[in-house]
Amino acid sequence: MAEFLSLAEGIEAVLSDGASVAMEGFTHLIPHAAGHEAIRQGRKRLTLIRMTPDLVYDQMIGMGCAERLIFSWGGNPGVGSLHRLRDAVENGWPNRLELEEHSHAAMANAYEAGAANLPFAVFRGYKGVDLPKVNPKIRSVTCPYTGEVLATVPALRPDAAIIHALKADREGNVLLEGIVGVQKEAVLAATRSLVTVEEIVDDFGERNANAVILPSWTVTAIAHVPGGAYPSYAHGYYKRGNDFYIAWDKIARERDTFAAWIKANVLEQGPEAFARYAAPARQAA
Amino acid sequence: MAEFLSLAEGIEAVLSDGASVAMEGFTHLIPHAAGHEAIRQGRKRLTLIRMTPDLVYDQMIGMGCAERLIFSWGGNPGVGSLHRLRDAVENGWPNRLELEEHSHAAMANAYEAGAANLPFAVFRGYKGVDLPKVNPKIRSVTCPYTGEVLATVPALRPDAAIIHALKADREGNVLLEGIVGVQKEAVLAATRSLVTVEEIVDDFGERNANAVILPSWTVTAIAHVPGGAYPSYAHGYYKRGNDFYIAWDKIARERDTFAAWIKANVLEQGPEAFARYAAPARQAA
Amino acid sequence: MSHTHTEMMTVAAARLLTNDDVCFVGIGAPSAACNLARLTHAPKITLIYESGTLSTRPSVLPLSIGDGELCDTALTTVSVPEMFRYWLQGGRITIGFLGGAQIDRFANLNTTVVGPYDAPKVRLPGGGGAPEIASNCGQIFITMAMGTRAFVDSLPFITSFGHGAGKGDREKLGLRTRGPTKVITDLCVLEPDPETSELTVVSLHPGVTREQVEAGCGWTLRFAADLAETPAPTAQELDVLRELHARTRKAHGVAA
Amino acid sequence: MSHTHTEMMTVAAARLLTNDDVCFVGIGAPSAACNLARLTHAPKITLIYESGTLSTRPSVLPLSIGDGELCDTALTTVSVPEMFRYWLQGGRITIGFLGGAQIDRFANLNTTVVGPYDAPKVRLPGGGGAPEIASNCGQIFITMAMGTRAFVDSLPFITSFGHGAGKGDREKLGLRTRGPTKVITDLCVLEPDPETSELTVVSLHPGVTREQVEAGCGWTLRFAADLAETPAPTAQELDVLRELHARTRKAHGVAA
Repeated sequence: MAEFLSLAEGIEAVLSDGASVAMEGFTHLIPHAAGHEAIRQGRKRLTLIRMTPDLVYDQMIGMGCAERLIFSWGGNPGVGSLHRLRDAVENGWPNRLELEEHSHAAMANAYEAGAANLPFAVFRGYKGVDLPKVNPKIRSVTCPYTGEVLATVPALRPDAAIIHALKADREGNVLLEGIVGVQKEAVLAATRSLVTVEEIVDDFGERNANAVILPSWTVTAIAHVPGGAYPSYAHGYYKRGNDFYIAWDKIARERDTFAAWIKANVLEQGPEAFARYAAPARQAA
Repeated sequence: MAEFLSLAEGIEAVLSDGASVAMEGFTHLIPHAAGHEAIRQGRKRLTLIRMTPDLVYDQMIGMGCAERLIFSWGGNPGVGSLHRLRDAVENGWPNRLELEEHSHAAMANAYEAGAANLPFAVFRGYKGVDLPKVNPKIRSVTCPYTGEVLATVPALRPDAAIIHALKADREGNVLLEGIVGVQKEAVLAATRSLVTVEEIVDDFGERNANAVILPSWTVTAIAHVPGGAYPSYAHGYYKRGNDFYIAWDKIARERDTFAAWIKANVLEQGPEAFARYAAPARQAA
Repeated sequence: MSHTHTEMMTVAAARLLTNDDVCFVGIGAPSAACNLARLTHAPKITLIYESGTLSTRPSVLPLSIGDGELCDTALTTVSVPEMFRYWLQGGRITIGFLGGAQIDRFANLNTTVVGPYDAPKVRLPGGGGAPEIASNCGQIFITMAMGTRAFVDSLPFITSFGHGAGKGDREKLGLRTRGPTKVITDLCVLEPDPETSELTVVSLHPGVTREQVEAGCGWTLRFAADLAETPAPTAQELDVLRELHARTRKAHGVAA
Repeated sequence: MSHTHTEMMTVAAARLLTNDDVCFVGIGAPSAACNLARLTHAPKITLIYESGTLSTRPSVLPLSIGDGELCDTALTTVSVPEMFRYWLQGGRITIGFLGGAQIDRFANLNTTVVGPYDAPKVRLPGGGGAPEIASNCGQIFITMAMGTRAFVDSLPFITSFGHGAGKGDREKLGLRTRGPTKVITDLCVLEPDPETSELTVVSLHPGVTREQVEAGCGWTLRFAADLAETPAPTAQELDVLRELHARTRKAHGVAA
């Protein structure tokens, strides 16, 4: 059964130095507050896993939390580069960052295989491209019926999955809705999981019979962090902070502006700083 | 885009003699009316595919529609045997029926692989059991990372999928809800598909963002057949005819009682005969 | 309060379940046992039916694996491919229930065929979920009524794997799950012997003799040295079970 | 009505789309083109974004692949594994849009790295969905602004496969899809030559000269014998496109 913890306790409970962690979110529901807490707690030598590492991983990489990144697209969506990621890869600052690079299809299949407790996934991919030349984890199997050679990827089985969701009920069940990405698979594939939520409700009430729900017994810990996805968004709660994505390009471009921003907005803050993003749209809703 | 047809036209459009067909439904939403129409149209030499062949396949087998059955559990749920299926397998009446037998896990994975346009599926199964000795389609692959040997099953790619669903909208999109089984996968895996529905609505209105919907362009034909799942049920429309499942045991036990029942209830009826099952619960709902 | 053999079987199975269990429930005795546990000592037990219903809490017993009641009272309902991939194969089930037409002394089960596969004497329904339930759940509880046609010396077909030909066979196949740990019958409870994995009677239901049990088994049955008597159903257990059946009859017009 | 190069590119791409198409849409020019087509001549076109939104009908352009607007106006939204398995790999997409940092004469694309992979000069975002979009969609439309840093003689890294080293290379890999059939730029439209698969300019946008196009390309560019002029955007096309951008600006506070 999921335990209700503070965000600080939750990060302590699921994320240790040297662990592999999937902090997933596909534009929607990216767990920014949890990433900030990991920075505050000074996590080191993490293997960061995510299909679309964006600002929160840029921040963690820039603060030296990571030694490895497993990913398929690393950019600031609609804006450009992740400068901290590039500084780590191109210049080894603040430390070398090893890359394990896949395609989206491969990553999605790898999470799916992890959730299904399989050691690998099979898919039709990577035809004619260079990525298999630089990633020895990309291999193949032959179909025992047709002889077709198909691509494989090892299942992702992170030590921890950290996601942000809309609601938990008092029993610790977690409701996802809207663009659900690979978050359910990430939690089911991981050994431990932390879910930050916008709201804790007595029960979910009337809902679609096939609602996307993680039962309490599949989740390690839940922390109530309203606004915790900002500048990503929580459907029905608040909108994406598009301005901040644009602003990040400038903040992250130089090491010193980055460090100053982290000091003022992460190190000297707590999870309650996110509440202000949750408030206005909630009133509007 | 899905075409709106009568049931008779729909069966003509998607199901030809000698075809492979998946008429799926997992207790809920079994396409009985469509099966009766196939019997009326005298379809022959079909390969019937279903995880849980029950009464409607018993009827089709007893009427000589099928030469082959791909399945994982063939019984009258909670009641006992399917006597027409047994008569075909044990005595070759009215014709020999070839069996291709799998487990539920294998069938579910095979539909999933078909929907995903893969030639086969990998799963962890059949450990220590006899089915692989009698089904040469059960093979294996070796994980290219761990060396583990895993079971495989060829993808199911039926010529036709026939399912019953709750609602279609005027554009031909199809809404499934409740126990959804493998119906979405069956339609996506098949070359052609027919969906019988309880209701045609202008639009689906307010719904969960992640509702289970087959877009119009994935469906070949839609026929409006209220009550068309009876004695199976349609969630929110009418309940399962448990009495009929029990009564079927006696009807199907002997060839002549079976033939008489089919004559009176299938051959001399049309799809409109199912409407009476839809009516009462609808009023109650 | 007097009770039937079937009630004793259901109660004995129910008592083995705890709040921490996640059960993959079959129709019939397993469903009654799991829901009895939920309505008595294990209110937080998690019940999953292979039709896709997660954490379901039916007020009446389902007649089929996919009754609307299971869906209406579930936390949520997933597709069948997801059920078999993420939930069963995913290793999230602590206890799977199985039954069968036939069982052997190592708790292997047959639900496929009597006689040769290609020329069957009796064609049974087949394995359904059983082969992978048997291998992927943490442990397996088997519920079956005894009788010499069911408890047989040798199976014509192994539909689901128990302990193979004895101790260590599961490990040889790479299975990390425990397999059948309890067989709950209408007359007694059996467990695999810790040394040999052969099914051994560990407790007789009240009023049942060794001879009755032996007469219901097609092989020479072993009894534990410290053979116990299964505690009789309590009045509360029987009340709750009978109320459950009464509600079920009222809802369905038939018993589940 | 005068227009910009980018407007011309968007309009030219939009015109290639029909009511029967199922498009896998990327952010930026493809999104604008697909929605312009939907709001003009192809109201029944099906738009899919890789975030999982099926048959979406946004009233404003999304800033990201996963904007709430896409989900709010979608028929339904599926998980990302399902999107890549059932929908993209499932072969249900008729047209995929791609762009990239670099393209070569056979429409192979690089969005991974400039310089050696292990010691990059510029680390680009990576392939994302591109490798499998390029192989699994019925055909690929590429939208890119011309320039010698983008249209290069040789790619340092092939992120997604176009026509390889020329005609027949797709077939050799077992690919049954058509690959890139159109490259729509700010200056012209290119198509693979039917004999060689080398990209060939088939139409120049109004007012653009051969020399301008040649100056924006890093290889010696071929021109079709029957080189056409791209019809200028109509007033209606420009109106609808500009209204779409205006609504987008109003909704987001920025242009998409």
